[in-house]
Amino acid sequence: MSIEVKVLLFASAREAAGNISETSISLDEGATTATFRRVMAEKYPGLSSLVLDEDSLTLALNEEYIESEVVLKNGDTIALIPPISGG
Amino acid sequence: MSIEVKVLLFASAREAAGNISETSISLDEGATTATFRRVMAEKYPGLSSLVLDEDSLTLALNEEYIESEVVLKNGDTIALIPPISGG
Amino acid sequence: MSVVQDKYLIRVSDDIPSLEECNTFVSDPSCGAISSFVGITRDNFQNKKVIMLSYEGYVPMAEKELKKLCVEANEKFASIKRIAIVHILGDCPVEAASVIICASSPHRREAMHCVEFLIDELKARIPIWKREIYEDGDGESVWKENVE
Amino acid sequence: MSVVQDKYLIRVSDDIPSLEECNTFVSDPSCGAISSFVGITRDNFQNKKVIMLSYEGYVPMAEKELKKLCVEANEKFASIKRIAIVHILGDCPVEAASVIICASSPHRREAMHCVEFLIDELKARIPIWKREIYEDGDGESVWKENVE
Repeated sequence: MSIEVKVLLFASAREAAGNISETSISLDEGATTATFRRVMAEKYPGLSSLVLDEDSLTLALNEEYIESEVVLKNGDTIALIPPISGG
Repeated sequence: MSIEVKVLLFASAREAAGNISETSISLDEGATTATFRRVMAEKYPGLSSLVLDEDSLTLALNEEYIESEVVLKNGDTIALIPPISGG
Repeated sequence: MSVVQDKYLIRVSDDIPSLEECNTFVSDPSCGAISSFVGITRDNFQNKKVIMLSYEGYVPMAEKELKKLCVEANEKFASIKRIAIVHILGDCPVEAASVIICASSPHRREAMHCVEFLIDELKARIPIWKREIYEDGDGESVWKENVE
Repeated sequence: MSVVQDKYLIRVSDDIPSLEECNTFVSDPSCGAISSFVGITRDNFQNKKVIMLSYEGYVPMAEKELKKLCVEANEKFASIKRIAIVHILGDCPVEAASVIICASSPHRREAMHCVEFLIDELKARIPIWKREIYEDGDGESVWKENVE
């Protein structure tokens, strides 16, 4: 069984992935946010150093920041949040 | 010899003096701001408690606050500054 | 022709610039932050319904003291580029602006703290007086005193 | 018909209300103070000439986080009556406003400290990104990172 999650990429993360702002990926059921980071790093080599760096890149799950590892569900939306700079 | 000083009255001081906003008074040469307060209190009885209360009513001499007793000169402008409430 | 813009916009008058005008005055290409404060007439004081405030000022001295205050603020907050500080005279109905202060600086902290300093000091030392006019009774009113 | 006005005006968009509009939104007869902050594009960064900033945002999440932030600010500063907090997206040339924050309260201290809290927190946690575009070279630009 596998799940499908929607992925949103912003700013430097979007550019590092080759200017992809939205995609979706399949993950094994039971995959966590840590799994997700590894799969994204493999799929987008240009993004790997950023997406594997938990200090720099935060994830948002269904429009909420997540602080620790979470199990993903089919239909989740996960956003890559590189260091912010609003204001 | 006597000197003449211009007097400006504002807000509650103006009203206490009978709604007089500007006047001039004669003082003996060598008169100080303390003398001035006593003379004003005699001339405007309604103003006396306010003008004699140095904690409530400040004086400005030629558009500058004065902190201590000062000798007045002919032609000085002295303003009665009751408690302020700008803003 | 080179135009050197004034550093301070100061006015105590029955006709004062708007917030937008004050904001435009302080805006500068070198500044990333503009902080503003607007004092407006409140409709109540200790359960009394307030209709309006009416302001009186010792205009030349008030403007001179505001100028001094700006210079002092600029010594305390060195990066401040420009300041606008204007105060109404005469009647000021509920929700109308009595005082507008704007300050600009490259970074935000100084502009914000400068404006707080300016409004605190304005209330402590600028020779302006407000009378509060209440709804009930026959136009009862009192001269206020800043307590802070 | 009674009209209950919204407590918060929140927008992250390429078309934001003006300072005057934000100020009018927060104005209320019960309030004596409106504090505002405007972030504007500066023309320089570490000796580089900046032409403009360009903003990108995760709009639905940014607006949701701003709403949470307003609720949190109102818990911290209980007397706050209304808040406007708006952020531009897309290009923002030198001297144009990227962010406008206004808060109203009966007395001045809470409005001022609330605005300072809001801009600090906005910079710390709202998912918006700016790219700085420099004059020299072939449109060189970098994604910024808030350091505070």
